[in-house]
Amino acid sequence: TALLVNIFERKSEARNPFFRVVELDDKTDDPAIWGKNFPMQYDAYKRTVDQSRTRYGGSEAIQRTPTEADPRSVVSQSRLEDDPRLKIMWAGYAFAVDFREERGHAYMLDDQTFTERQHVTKQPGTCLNCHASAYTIYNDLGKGDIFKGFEALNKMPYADARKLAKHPVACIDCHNPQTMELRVTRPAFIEGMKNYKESQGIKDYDVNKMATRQEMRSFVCGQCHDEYYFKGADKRLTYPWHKGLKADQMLVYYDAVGQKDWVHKETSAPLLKAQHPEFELWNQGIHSRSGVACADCHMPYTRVGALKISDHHVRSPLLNIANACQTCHRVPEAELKARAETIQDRTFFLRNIAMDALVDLINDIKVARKAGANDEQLTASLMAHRHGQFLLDFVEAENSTGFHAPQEAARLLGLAINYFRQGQNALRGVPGFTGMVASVPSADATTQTVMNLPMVSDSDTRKWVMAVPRAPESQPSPH
Amino acid sequence: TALLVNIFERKSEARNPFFRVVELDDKTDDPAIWGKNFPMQYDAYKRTVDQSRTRYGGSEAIQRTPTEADPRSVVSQSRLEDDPRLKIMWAGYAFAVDFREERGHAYMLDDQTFTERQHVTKQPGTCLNCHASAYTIYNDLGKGDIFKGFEALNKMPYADARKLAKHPVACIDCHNPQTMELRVTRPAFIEGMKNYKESQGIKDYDVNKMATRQEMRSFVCGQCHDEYYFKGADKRLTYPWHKGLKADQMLVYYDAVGQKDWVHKETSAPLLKAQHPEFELWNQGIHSRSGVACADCHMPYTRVGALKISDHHVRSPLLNIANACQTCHRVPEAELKARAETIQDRTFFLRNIAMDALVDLINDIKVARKAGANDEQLTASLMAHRHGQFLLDFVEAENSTGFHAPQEAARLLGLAINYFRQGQNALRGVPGFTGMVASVPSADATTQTVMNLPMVSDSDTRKWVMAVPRAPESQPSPH
Amino acid sequence: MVEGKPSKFGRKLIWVGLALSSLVIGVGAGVGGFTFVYAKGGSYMTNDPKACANCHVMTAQYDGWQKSSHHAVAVCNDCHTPHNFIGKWTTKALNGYHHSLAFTTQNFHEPIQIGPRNLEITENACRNCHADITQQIDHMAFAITAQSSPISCIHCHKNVGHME
Ligand code: HEC
Ligand code: HEC
Ligand code: HEC
Ligand code: HEC
Ligand code: HEC
Ligand code: HEC
Ligand code: HEC
Ligand code: HEC
Ligand code: HEC
Ligand code: HEC
Ligand code: HEC
Ligand code: HEC
Ligand code: HEC
Ligand code: HEC
Ligand SMILES: [Ca+2]
Ligand SMILES: [Ca+2]
Repeated sequence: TALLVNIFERKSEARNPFFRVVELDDKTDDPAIWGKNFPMQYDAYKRTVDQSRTRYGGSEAIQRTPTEADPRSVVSQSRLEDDPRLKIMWAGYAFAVDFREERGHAYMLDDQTFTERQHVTKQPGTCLNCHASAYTIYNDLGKGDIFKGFEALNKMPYADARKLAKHPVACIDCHNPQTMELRVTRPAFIEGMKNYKESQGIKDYDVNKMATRQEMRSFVCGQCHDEYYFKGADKRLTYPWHKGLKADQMLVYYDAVGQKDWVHKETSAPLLKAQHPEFELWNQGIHSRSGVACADCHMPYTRVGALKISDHHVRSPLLNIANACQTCHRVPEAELKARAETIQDRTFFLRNIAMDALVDLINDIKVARKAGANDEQLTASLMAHRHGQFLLDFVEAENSTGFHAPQEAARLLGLAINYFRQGQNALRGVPGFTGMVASVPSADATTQTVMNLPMVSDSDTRKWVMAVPRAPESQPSPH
Repeated sequence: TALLVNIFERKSEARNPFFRVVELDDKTDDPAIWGKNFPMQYDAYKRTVDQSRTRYGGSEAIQRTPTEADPRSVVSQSRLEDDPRLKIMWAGYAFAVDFREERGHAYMLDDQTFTERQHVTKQPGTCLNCHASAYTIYNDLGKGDIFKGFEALNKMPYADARKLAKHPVACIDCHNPQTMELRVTRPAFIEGMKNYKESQGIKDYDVNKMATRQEMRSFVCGQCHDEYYFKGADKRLTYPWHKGLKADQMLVYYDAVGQKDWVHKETSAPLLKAQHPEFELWNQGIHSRSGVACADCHMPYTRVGALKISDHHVRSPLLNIANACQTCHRVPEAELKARAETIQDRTFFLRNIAMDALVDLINDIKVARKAGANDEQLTASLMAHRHGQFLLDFVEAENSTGFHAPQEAARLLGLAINYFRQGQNALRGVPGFTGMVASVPSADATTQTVMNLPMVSDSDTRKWVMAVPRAPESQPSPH
Repeated sequence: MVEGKPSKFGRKLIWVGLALSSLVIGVGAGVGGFTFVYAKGGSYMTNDPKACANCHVMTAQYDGWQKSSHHAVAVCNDCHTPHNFIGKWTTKALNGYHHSLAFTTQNFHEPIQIGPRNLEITENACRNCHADITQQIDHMAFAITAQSSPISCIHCHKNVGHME
């Protein structure tokens, strides 16, 4: 009769989505309390502590000995160790000191607090917008006005702000506690979307009033998974979407406002760092265009008993292909994985070529400076460094390795390669500059590059997967 | 028994969906005769004379005054006039003299016979393999052995071979006259697939015996829509698939066998021309991977009276979106068109950047030669010219403007840009070479490039289309 | 498989099916039988689409069917059971047994995906209703050989039964 009970349970479950055990209000920041009403969502939410790797994503649990300064006993792998070229890329910026593969939401507060980047630069309170349950903090600081609270938080030193934060992103950051509807609680995203829509000719866009439910299933993620900068002395968190969401459109904006995030240690170019533009790249892809939301893949419906709930274990969809992809794509799991990885392999291939080009340019500018070149003589090369850097970093920092918009990612990398190599060419005009022989491709090397190409190996005409470019000692493994 | 009778009737009907008016055999090359049995297919087949343009494809009917040398009164637009950079790209090769947008199958024999390319080089009979109904010619020349016939035809001078040809591609080139089954009649494709499959570890692949029906719906097109070269003194038509179907794999093959199609007039680089690799690029795309065949899009089923037939009016699917795309993609026609054009716009954007890079390299090598550089000093640049040329031309010559495999097309262009710009850098080592100032991007020009980026304009978050890069006087319009 | 000509595999299945159906339908007591009845395994015996949707796991397909082009012209069984008496009831019994068991033990792949056997049945259902219009594309002329085997309707018309 075990079977019978089972079936009985199933039938009744379907009609009882939840018991309202506790009352939730706009001050309830503790997810454990929400979890009393929604135990299944809460259980899954807690599982964002899990760590496992995919070819390019997920994360790996690396043990470490906790110290007083950094009490974490587990971190994720260092991307700087994976690919030392990144240190050259970011020389002079905090990222060159510590940059790790990102992992589940459960870690966001700790990972921000204890990253060594905190020791290099004095970070502002702004950081907390995306690494903590910030909604109640805004409300408290702003006395009910989240925009006021936002401004206050931005201006605080990180250490002070940090004391106000209790949880990583929590239920209240995405949900209205009364209705459980999705809502946007982040002023920076509200402003960003307003600016972006204005560039499209739409005035006074209000994301919380005008977005559809399906849009909200991406917008709640877009609150944090975007490119940003800290504007002005008030360190206002700002999304650079005033000209559009494409990387090259952001570049136009950054040039127009004269933003620079740091000055490169070797070349002195005024540079821009791109960060996790998942929302923006996704926007350029066919999935977005077909109305497929972040939550469709990263929080797919999953059956718990007779209920279908949104899987609050937010993670790489490649760890959960059946639920994340097969609802829409009726093909075997292995094939879906191969499709995603083929896209990622191509992105990674071009990304590596662009990375080499960047390193060559940096070395060349160094040599030119040694030869006595001044900033004016280097202008063209430095601008090429700036522009290429942002475009390459945009794809590098974007965490899907091109999956969210495969052709667009490749377009940006192609453009970046052009900037870097043009930047090298621009040095010709510099008196005394001869360039390094090492960066000159010999016929052999050229052929070598070709010979190192991914080779297909499997048998079916239509089923080949591009292998990761062969990695000699000097090449990094995929992150 | 009513049911039973019904079933029987159905079955016999089914085997005779048409009236067999005439008997067809392996010598019936005239499509008009086949048309007596299959009037609907024949009517559509004849409509390949239609000409209309899409943004990047189709073709435009351009009137001209017939001459004795070239009696055509209508041709399609000249690609060389659309984009003068192509003349620099192909300098010294017949393509720099006459190259037009390709049009419907009805024109293939005439367009080949009367292209000015015929006056520049003495072409071999090999050309006819893909521009005429060649099956009966092979049979005649080879006395029943199409491979013998193939070898004989290849070796003939074009003018002699031309006399044997009566029709453009006809029913008999794709169909078995007894069963109407699809079949491959082109030895070059049979050999090409055998070589390719061997590189995948499959021995003795025989396309006519081993392909599924769905595969044949692409293979009949793959008979002609591929990259090829004329091998050896016998001018054997050969598909360079021995290392794989990707462009860079073909490059490895061409380097290994030391093939060169021509020597560039300005640089003296030993170059390769790529031609219409639709079959190869399609193979890298998601449609191919999902089992979608050429015929699915280019000969979609169409309803004629009470029957459904394959539309033998082979043409751009963008002129026929309802049948070509909408059975699989339930979205509005305008949206499907926009999706395809977004892909094409991105490809065209990168293609133009690569084209500029190529022109810069050619100019630089010219300057270096003037400065007295010899071949040895130029080796690296010349190899870069060779490799980049093939990759850029591969995408340029492929007729879907990247649609058949969007990310792969962008990957190849990114690689090509890297070769060209590296080729310029390699000239640094050349004594006396200073380079041209014109090709140096000033900070302004760099920003300018960014400012010239496609700007989004429409309003819906998820519905924007990338506009074609703004085209100043000096830039070509899309072909 | 060409219409009306059960494959070897198909014929074997008919026998297995008959055996199983007697097992399922015939059993009056025991958990297996009770489960079947309680879970409305009997739904399989009617033609009413709502009956299929008795199992909540079929809801998505039911909803999809309601939005589909065939909503007015075909019910579940028109597409998911063979268009002949024996085949129809064998299939019902096989699927009924299998689905009840799967549902009760909750042991099945999600999302639910049509298997090769049921796919073939569905393909044949298409051909059965649409023989008139599809004969040109289905049977290329005179001979029926390996290569002239039909290409899948569902390759192009995936959405006709269940709008996505
Ligand atoms: C169509 C499915 C799909 C959609 C929609 C989608 N993603 Fe992804 N996302 C993926 C895949 C696949 C990966 C690659 C995962 C991997 O490499 O393991 C990925 C990777 C990521 C990663 C890195 C995950 C990791 O494991 O390291 C983040 C973060 C991310 N996506 C956020 C978003 C956001 C935010 C949105 C919406 C703006 C979004 N995604 C939309 C499929 C999707
Ligand atoms: C606009 C939202 C946003 C802001 C502001 C933000 N972060 Fe993050 N941060 C993210 C997201 C999203 C991720 C995960 C994706 C990734 O790592 O690329 C992340 C990941 C991280 C990580 C883990 C991966 C790594 O880089 O080692 C650290 C550490 C981190 N952030 C520190 C900071 C610090 C310090 C600041 C302030 C200077 C900050 N963050 C500001 C959104 C933000
Ligand atoms: C990062 C954003 C985010 C956080 C944090 C979050 N949710 Fe959700 N939640 C979503 C999304 C997206 C949906 C799907 C909503 C929809 O389909 O409209 C959802 C749906 C739900 C639903 C509706 C039923 C379902 O599963 O689809 C409940 C209940 C829920 N969440 C509870 C919680 C609880 C409890 C927490 C905290 C433990 C939480 N959520 C944290 C994004 C979030
Ligand atoms: C409040 C800010 C915030 C919101 C809202 C948010 N994220 Fe994140 N997300 C982060 C940060 C920060 C990290 C990195 C945490 C770390 O590495 O410690 C992260 C990490 C991730 C990862 C990486 C997991 C891994 O294993 O690598 C994925 C996937 C992801 N987020 C998807 C989403 C999706 C989907 C949504 C919306 C449903 C969302 N995020 C909403 C800030 C946010
Ligand atoms: C909610 C539906 C939905 C989900 C979930 C979904 N997809 Fe898609 N996918 C689509 C649609 C729609 C398209 C566009 C093509 C079309 O119209 O069929 C598409 C296109 C694709 C393509 C071809 C486009 C390209 O970028 O090359 C790939 C590959 C793909 N999906 C893989 C995946 C993978 C892997 C997952 C899971 C991580 C996934 N999809 C999840 C609906 C979905
Ligand atoms: C999924 C649909 C699809 C498939 C499959 C497909 N194509 Fe295409 N093809 C297109 C589209 C769309 C274009 C762009 C047409 C345009 O720009 O007007 C195109 C363009 C072309 C062109 C240029 C047409 C013109 O109007 O100038 C040729 C030739 C071509 N394809 C041949 C092939 C061959 C050969 C195959 C198989 C090896 C194939 N295609 C497979 C959709 C497809
Ligand atoms: C392997 C098959 C093949 C061979 C061999 C071939 N062609 Fe073509 N040809 C094509 C296809 C396919 C097209 C249409 C696609 C295109 O134009 O890119 C075409 C188009 C053309 C066109 C019209 C467009 C243009 O380029 O102006 C001319 C003229 C032409 N070929 C001449 C020739 C000549 C001359 C030869 C011999 C030197 C030749 N072809 C050999 C397949 C072939
Ligand atoms: C370039 C190749 C090609 C040429 C030339 C060609 N066909 Fe076809 N034909 C096809 C393809 C592809 C199919 C679809 C076969 C399938 O589905 O297996 C087809 C199918 C057919 C069918 C089966 C019914 C249907 O419409 O699907 C008939 C009859 C037919 N063609 C007659 C003709 C006649 C008559 C001619 C000459 C006037 C001709 N074909 C020329 C490629 C061609
Ligand atoms: C015998 C060689 C041959 C075969 C077989 C062949 N083609 Fe072509 N195709 C050509 C040539 C040559 C042209 C260019 C004709 C011209 O420009 O005069 C062409 C042109 C085209 C065009 C361009 C039409 C336009 O308006 O620009 C399309 C589309 C096309 N072919 C698709 C196909 C498809 C699909 C198949 C298979 C069903 C196929 N071809 C089979 C040789 C062939
Ligand atoms: C026989 C079915 C079929 C036909 C016909 C077809 N497609 Fe597709 N299309 C697919 C499949 C399958 C995918 C892969 C994604 C998926 O699994 O949904 C896809 C993916 C796509 C994508 C996303 C992948 C990418 O390259 O960005 C676009 C865009 C697309 N199709 C447009 C078209 C257009 C335009 C046409 C007509 C010229 C067309 N398709 C014809 C089945 C088809
Ligand atoms: C007892 C609950 C229940 C009922 C009633 C039910 N189904 Fe199902 N059905 C299931 C389950 C559970 C599965 C998944 C089985 C698996 O994947 O192993 C399924 C799978 C299927 C499949 C695909 C799996 C395959 O084997 O190919 C089809 C088709 C299907 N059902 C059709 C129907 C039709 C038609 C009806 C009504 C005549 C119906 N179902 C009634 C529970 C049910
Ligand atoms: C007009 C034909 C048709 C009708 C009517 C129909 N189906 Fe289907 N069904 C299909 C096809 C075709 C598929 C396979 C879809 C695929 O491969 O994507 C399918 C698949 C399924 C599946 C497996 C899920 C999957 O996507 O593979 C289930 C379960 C199912 N149908 C149940 C039902 C139920 C229940 C009904 C009635 C409410 C019904 N079907 C009515 C044609 C039909
Ligand atoms: C019970 C009989 C029946 C079955 C089974 C059936 N159909 Fe139909 N179908 C119809 C009828 C009746 C129409 C209405 C249109 C008409 O007059 O032909 C129709 C219309 C269509 C249409 C045109 C409307 C549209 O959706 O575009 C297509 C395509 C189609 N069917 C394909 C299929 C396919 C594929 C299958 C199998 C998965 C199938 N049918 C199964 C009876 C059936
Ligand atoms: C390669 C793609 C493809 C395949 C395979 C295919 N069809 Fe179609 N079918 C189409 C297209 C495209 C149309 C639209 C024709 C039109 O409207 O002119 C269509 C139309 C139809 C129609 C509706 C005609 C009308 O206008 O009423 C029916 C019914 C149909 N198909 C049934 C089937 C059946 C049954 C099968 C399997 C034997 C099948 N199809 C296989 C592409 C396909
Ligand atoms: Ca990660
Ligand atoms: Ca054309």
